Amino acid sequence: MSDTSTDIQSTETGTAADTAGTSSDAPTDADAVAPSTADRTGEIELAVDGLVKRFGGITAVDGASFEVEAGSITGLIGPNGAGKSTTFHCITGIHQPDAGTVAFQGQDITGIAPYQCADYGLVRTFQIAREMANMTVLENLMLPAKHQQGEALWRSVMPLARREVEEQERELLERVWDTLEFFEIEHIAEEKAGTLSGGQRKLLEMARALMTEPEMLLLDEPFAGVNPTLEQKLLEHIHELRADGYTFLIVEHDMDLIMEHCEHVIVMHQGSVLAEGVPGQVTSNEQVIEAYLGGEV
Amino acid sequence: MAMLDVAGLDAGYGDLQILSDVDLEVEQDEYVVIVGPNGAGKSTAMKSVFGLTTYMGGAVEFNGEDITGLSPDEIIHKGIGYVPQTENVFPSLTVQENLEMGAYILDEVPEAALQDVFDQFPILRDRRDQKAGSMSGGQQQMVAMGRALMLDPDLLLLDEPSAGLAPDLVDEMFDHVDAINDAGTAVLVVEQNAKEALRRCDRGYVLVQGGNRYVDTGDALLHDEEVRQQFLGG
Amino acid sequence: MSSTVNADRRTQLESLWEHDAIKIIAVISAIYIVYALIGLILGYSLDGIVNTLRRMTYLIAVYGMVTLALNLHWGYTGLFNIGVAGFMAIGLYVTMILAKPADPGGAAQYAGLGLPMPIAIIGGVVAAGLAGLVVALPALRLRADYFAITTIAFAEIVRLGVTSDALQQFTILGAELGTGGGRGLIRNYDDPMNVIFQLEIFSSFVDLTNSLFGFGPTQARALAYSIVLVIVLAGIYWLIQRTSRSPFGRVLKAIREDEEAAQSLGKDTNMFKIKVFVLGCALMGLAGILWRFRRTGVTPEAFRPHVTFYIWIALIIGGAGSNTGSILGSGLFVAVLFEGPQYLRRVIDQLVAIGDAPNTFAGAVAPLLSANPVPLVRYTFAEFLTLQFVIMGVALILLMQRRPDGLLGHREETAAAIPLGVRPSAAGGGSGGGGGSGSGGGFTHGQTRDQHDDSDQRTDGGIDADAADAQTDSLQSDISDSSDTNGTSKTSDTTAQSDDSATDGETL
Amino acid sequence: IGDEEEVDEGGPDVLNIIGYPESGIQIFRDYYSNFDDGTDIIVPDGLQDADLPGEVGNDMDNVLGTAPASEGPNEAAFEELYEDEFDSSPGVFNSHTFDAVAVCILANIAAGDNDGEAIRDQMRRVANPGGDEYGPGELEEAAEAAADGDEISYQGASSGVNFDEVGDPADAGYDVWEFGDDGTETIDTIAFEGDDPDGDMADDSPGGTDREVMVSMLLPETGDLGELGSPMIQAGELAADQFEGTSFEIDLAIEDTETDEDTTLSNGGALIDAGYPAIIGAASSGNSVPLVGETSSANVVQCSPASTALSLSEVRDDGYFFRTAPSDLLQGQVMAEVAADRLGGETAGTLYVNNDYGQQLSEQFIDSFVGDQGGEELNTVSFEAEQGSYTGELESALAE
Amino acid sequence: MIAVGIGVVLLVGDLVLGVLDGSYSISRIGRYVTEGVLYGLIMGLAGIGLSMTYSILNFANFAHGDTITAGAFIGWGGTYLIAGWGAASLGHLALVGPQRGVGGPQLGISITSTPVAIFAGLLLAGVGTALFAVLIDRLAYKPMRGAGGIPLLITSIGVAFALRYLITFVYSSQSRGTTASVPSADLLLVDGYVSLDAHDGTLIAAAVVLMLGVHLMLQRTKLGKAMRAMSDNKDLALVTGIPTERVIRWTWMIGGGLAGSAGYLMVLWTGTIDWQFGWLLLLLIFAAVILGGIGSIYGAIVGGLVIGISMHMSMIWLPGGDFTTITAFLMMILVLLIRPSGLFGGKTTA
Ligand SMILES: Nc1ncnc2c1ncn2[C@@H]1O[C@H](COP(=O)(O)OP(=O)(O)OP(=O)(O)O)[C@@H](O)[C@H]1O
Ligand SMILES: Nc1ncnc2c1ncn2[C@@H]1O[C@H](COP(=O)(O)OP(=O)(O)OP(=O)(O)O)[C@@H](O)[C@H]1O
Ligand SMILES: CC(C)C[C@H](N)C(=O)O
Ligand SMILES: [Mg+2]
Ligand SMILES: [Mg+2]
Repeated sequence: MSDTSTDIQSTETGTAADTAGTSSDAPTDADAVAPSTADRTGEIELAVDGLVKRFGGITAVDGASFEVEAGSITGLIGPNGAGKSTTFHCITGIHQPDAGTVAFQGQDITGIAPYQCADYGLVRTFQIAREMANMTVLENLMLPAKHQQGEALWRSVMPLARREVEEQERELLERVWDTLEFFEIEHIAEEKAGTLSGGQRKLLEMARALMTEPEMLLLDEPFAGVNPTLEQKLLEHIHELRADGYTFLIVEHDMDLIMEHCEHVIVMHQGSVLAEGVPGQVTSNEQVIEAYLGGEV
Repeated sequence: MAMLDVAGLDAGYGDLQILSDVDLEVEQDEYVVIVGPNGAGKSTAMKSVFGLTTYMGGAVEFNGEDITGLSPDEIIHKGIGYVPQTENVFPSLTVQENLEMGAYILDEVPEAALQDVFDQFPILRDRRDQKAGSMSGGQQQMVAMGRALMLDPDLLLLDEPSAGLAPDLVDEMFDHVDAINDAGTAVLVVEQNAKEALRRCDRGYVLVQGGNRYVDTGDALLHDEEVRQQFLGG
Repeated sequence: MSSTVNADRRTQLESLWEHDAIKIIAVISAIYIVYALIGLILGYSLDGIVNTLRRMTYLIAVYGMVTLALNLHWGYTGLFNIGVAGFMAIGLYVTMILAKPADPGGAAQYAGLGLPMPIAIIGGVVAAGLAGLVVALPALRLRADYFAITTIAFAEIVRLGVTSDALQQFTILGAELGTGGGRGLIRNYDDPMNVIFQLEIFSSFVDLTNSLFGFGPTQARALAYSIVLVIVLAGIYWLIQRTSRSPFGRVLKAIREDEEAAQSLGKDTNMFKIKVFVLGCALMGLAGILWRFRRTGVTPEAFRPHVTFYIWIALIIGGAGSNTGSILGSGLFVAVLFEGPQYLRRVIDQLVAIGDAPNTFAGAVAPLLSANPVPLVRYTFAEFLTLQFVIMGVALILLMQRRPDGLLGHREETAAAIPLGVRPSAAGGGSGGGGGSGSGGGFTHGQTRDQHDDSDQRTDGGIDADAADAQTDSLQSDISDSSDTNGTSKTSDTTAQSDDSATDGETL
Repeated sequence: IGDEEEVDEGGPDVLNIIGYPESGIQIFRDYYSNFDDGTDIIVPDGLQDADLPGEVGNDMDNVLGTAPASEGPNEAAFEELYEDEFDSSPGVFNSHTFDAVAVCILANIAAGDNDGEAIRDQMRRVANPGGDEYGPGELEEAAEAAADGDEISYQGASSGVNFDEVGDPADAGYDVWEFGDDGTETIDTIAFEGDDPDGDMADDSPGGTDREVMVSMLLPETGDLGELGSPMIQAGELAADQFEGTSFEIDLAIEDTETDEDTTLSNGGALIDAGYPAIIGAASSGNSVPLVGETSSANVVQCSPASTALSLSEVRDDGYFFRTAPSDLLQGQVMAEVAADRLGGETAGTLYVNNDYGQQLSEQFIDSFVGDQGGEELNTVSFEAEQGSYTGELESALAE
Repeated sequence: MIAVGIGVVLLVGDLVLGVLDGSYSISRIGRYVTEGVLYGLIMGLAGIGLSMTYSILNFANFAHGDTITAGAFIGWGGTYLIAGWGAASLGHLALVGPQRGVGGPQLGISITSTPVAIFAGLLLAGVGTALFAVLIDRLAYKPMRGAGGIPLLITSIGVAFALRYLITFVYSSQSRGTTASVPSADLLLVDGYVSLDAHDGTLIAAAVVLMLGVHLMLQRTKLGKAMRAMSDNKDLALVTGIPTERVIRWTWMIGGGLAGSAGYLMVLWTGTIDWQFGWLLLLLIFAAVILGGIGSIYGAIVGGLVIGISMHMSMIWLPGGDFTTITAFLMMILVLLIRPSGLFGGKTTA
């Protein structure tokens, strides 16, 4: 059973998680160790090896290989069109890679369906926010939680089982409100997501990903269009979450941000990894400067 | 008399009012930046200039002429260009076709303008026959910019042009904007990359909750402690 | 009379109107009253009026069932199914084949399996569901509009298939069966309602209707059948209401909005789509059965595509996404668009004498040149049946232009098993707005964390009573905070930003 | 598209086309433009439409038709009435409609009440043998006799109008016709002695005078059968007019079926609700069948003047369904006989509209053509109404 | 997918063997193919308009079929008036002989005897329907510009109902013949003949000319690109300065004009007209357009031909009319299974 539901169990009434525990088989023994112990730091959370993805004549990802340490904040940078988003797509099952493997916590997850990927605890956000436009912000956030009993049709319909569903919903809702507050969007809780501003959508997108209680988050330019002050706050939270054992892989173009917040940086260029290392190293790398940073740094 | 003069503008979507009493001015050749928190109404303000929101009161004048109620193609004729924040390319058209669309109101595609755009964004020349929809996020942003430049407008509205661009391109983009501005086009830019934008601009607005809170020169805003804390991330 | 009292009354009425049950009852009663009046004008006797209302009820109930099922597909999941008639046909045909006696008995008959009615009905429903599965497996991969055309193509394949010679008579596992081809099937099994009518209570029902309306036993049966249909309708309403107001329904909605994103959030959307498609199709099958299996006979003609469009019109009138709307839409469709024009014609006919009409449109229009509109009026009246469909079409157009979300306005119900607007732990303490600096405790993992609010002590990061209390505390302090800061607009402490956005929602 | 020699060599001697005029025009056009090789064609009542040659643009002299005849003892009287009134000769099923209306009114008078059940029980008492005989021109007298409670025997325009046990006409006649200069011309008539008149009826008639008699017609004014329906309605009105001199006021309501099931049921329902104890209709068998359920459960007599499908003999009707048009059981035999004897065909192909009527009639024809006449059926092809072209269907039907 | 492949191979194999051993006559197959092509041309022609409105206005127009019918009536009214001037009342002629009687066969209307009336009618059908389509847009769709595809689709169902029954209101619901017979040519094909009459020829010529015309128009003008831009993103097109209303008007004019011409030609070819032939054709046109891939005019043309031919070829194995329509729909579903966005899907070629 995944750590996250263990968490619910210990903090809440327990009934919900008891039954919920049976419904998913994806997470493996490996995650029985809750990341909260934080000593998984150093282990390899995500390993990408020789990933290739072609679109017609264009090879978007061309043999990219890299590893992400558990409990780290890793940056993935590279020029526009380097293949970062496509790499995310391949890792999370949106696209089928043409070659290469992806392993998460030691498990081969190459080419699995996106929903399975999320079941494993590997969740991503989209570069262009994909909110459920005609659902309210609240509904958007109620959606992602795992092990929702009410997602089984019969439980939602049968009166007895329904009571448990409602109980679980109440607990979930509590969590949703916490999240809303965390992202400071509780004032738009009952708005349709489609009416949010560009930046608000980004926040919703990240909030929603967190609601799945993932172990690793792939964030595709999460701060593009987010106001700097809010960005700062979110970064603080990311650090807190990291301290709790989450792993982050972040695509970002803001070099200051990368320098300041990532302990490890991977640079992609033309579909493969050009360089990696600690931020300082990477930014002084000649090739990186030439391909990405421009003369500036 | 400012070239663009927005005075006491109220606007929104349907019944929902977003902007109340917004004042914006852009002088000939000026470089103006709007910053502000998410959801403050920055994009809405831009769209309002372009006639894309529900008009609720106030005035929008361009070169002394009231342009509220005009259709976008009429506004383009008057000399304003606009690059929206999201979904700003035609995905199933090629890059070149996207650019050509920018000059739709002309009878002929202005070859010189096209070459200028290609010169500014060389990658677009290489990818001229690729479907814009299959370009990366940053590449799409360039296509959108390029398209708005095709008509060589008097005033260019850019909604977060640097979002999603790689650092070198961010700088390049700012340089482009400078260049455009230097060449005699006034620009009005919404930016979250606020520090950089404020550094370069002539004047800045801080928009909060649908109304403008601060107006000043870019430098002044940059050095205003409150503004820094609240809107520029310290 | 002061206007405030009026206003009060109005708001009272409005709040009454908020209740779905009231809405349904009000609209259906209005329909009944209007039709009773029409009956009076036309000089119907009491049993005629009751019978008219009975037919209305029957039609509203059957349309309501299908519309609800369609709402599940389209309103909730965004599956654009325009093959409704096909699934209804499958349900009905299978049930009839299962129920028809094994001994054909007569030249024009085909044999069935002679199964008891309840089993036959279940068979029909299951078959419709299976058909849904067959369609769903390949078709759900397609983009929405292609999916739509595929469903209507499937419905036509079903209709033409049962019409064809090939299936007119066939043998499965030694049993001679048949769809009857173009002639359809004759009901030569017992009235399905016998299951109920054998009960003792029914004889008193017969007596009752006889003494009230002068009904004979068969009319009493028909009346009882309408009541049964209303009960089934209520059951389906309940079922779909439950389905949609649940986490299951939430996933459906998410699929409608952005399937790929829903997948990335860990939802096996295909499974959900298949389940819901099959469920909806099974219900359509059930509706198809109940609609026609008591009729003397059925022909494939009954399943031409326009039936599907009728259902769509009903759905649109009520507003997609709302179950209450589906039922109201069905009521209004039946009463106003489907039966209404005919009754209007009869009423006009009753009240004014309209002379002979010219034969052709030209004959009707030509006299207009000499300013004589009478022939045109007469022609128009003579062609009233034709105009009914024109009216239907125009009504639909106007509706889409003026009230695209249906007559009820946009009334999409929240997809959750509980109301969401109020935070459970804060219930009673007002709505959950404010409180800018709450913690993200929901996704923390067993660590004591320090947020902006130092009083927020959590030992286990989860939500327990203590934490909830703390939450309320911080909430209150924040509210007072923000009223402070609101006056002085240029504060620079860290909460100002959030206060701005918090009040944002109120001012806009 | 077509090839004369090939079809000549191997195709069927006789082509049987069963359908309605709406599709008939297209079928014959396609036939004459692509396959016209002089093959004899035989058609039933459904295609007896005087306009057909004009619309097809061919004089159609290779076509021979059959149709339930106006072969009643009083055919001539009816024809005269009709021509006086409308200046044209009656068309197919017009006499049957006249008879249906007349019988329903007489039964109503005999029943003494606008009550469906009572009327049902009087139907055979006014129609079947026993009592004085009255023809179409003598309806006033017949009404008086019925009002007196006498048993009478209406002798119709279409047949003797005697109902058998299931409410079908006990005997029937068929015309053999062809297209002529103006309209269709009957060239022969074949009479059948069917079953004996039979079935339950009341022992006496209450009768009575001076009241309103309610009767209604539910026939197609539009849709596939709109063409055939309109003259039928006229004939029905003519029948009601015959009672003008009596003490009865005839309330004749007319509704359209549009040749559509939904409309039939909803307009039929309205007639029932309005208290009409008898409905004359519908025309198309496919519409009549579901209507029976509505009428019989509301205790309303339904009498179809044109639905000929076999299935209507067996539908569950509690005795409320009658018809004045004969079941196609017989027409199939007549067609087979015409095809084999008159046209000398040894092989036949059949093209039929895939509905209640077409399907059953084609089966009867084939049974009889193969069984009774010893012919060979080469191809049996069904078609959907209202297609843009029938070339393919014709090709299949005419294949070797 | 493999099963499909095997099926195709089996059918083709059977066809070849059947032809070789003489159980399928080549001329019969030839006749089916010819018939299918004629039918397909009409569907393709009408399908172009459907495909265009589909991709530019983003909705499946269920009123397209009835636009076809309306166009046919408009055009044939013109033809009747010209060919039958004086032979009957103006009203009778303009309404294409609503109560039968004097009609095409009696007036001797055909491409050989009254070519002027035919061409004038075709022109009237095209132009009249183009304007008519714009009028409908004004009344029905324009007030809801910006609404999603589904509201528009549903509106179009309303338009379809209203239009179809207005047609019967004005022109009556009788079906009637419209042409006199015309000479035909027999083409020898191994074991028999395939014959084409003058109306078949007219249909082919007119359809090809019209298709070419549209192709050139969309290739040579920037209208074509603007249409694709609009089908991508209407809002963006607007702010880019594309006069979207004008593009929409052109879309309706071209689509409507082709629909009207297709309707006119269909009536010329079959020789009958009735109030719902367009509607009955509509689902097949949808099948053709989707099979070809929405947004592509070549897709519509090819789709039309594939559907037309396979419908008729199906009669080799499944005699009679029972399975032709089923075949058409199955073809569409099959293609979608293999290529989920249609044969030409993704390649916008307008
Ligand atoms: N569906 C597709 N079809 C064709 N080419 C594609 C597709 N998706 C991506 N590409 C191409 O693959 C390359 C990599 O794109 P990707 O979106 O992964 O870049 P990125 O690194 O995320 O860039 P950015 O920082 O600008 O978002 C680009 O050249 C892009 O044009
Ligand atoms: N189409 C719309 N309909 C209704 N409300 C809208 C719409 N677009 C934006 N809004 C609302 O208007 C407000 C301002 O939005 P706007 O997009 O102008 O913000 P912004 O300042 O550009 O923010 P960001 O920096 O996040 O892009 C937001 O609260 C948003 O929810
Ligand atoms: C009017 C007639 C052609 C009807 C036909 N005899 C039928 O039973 O359907
Ligand atoms: Mg990217
Ligand atoms: Mg914005």
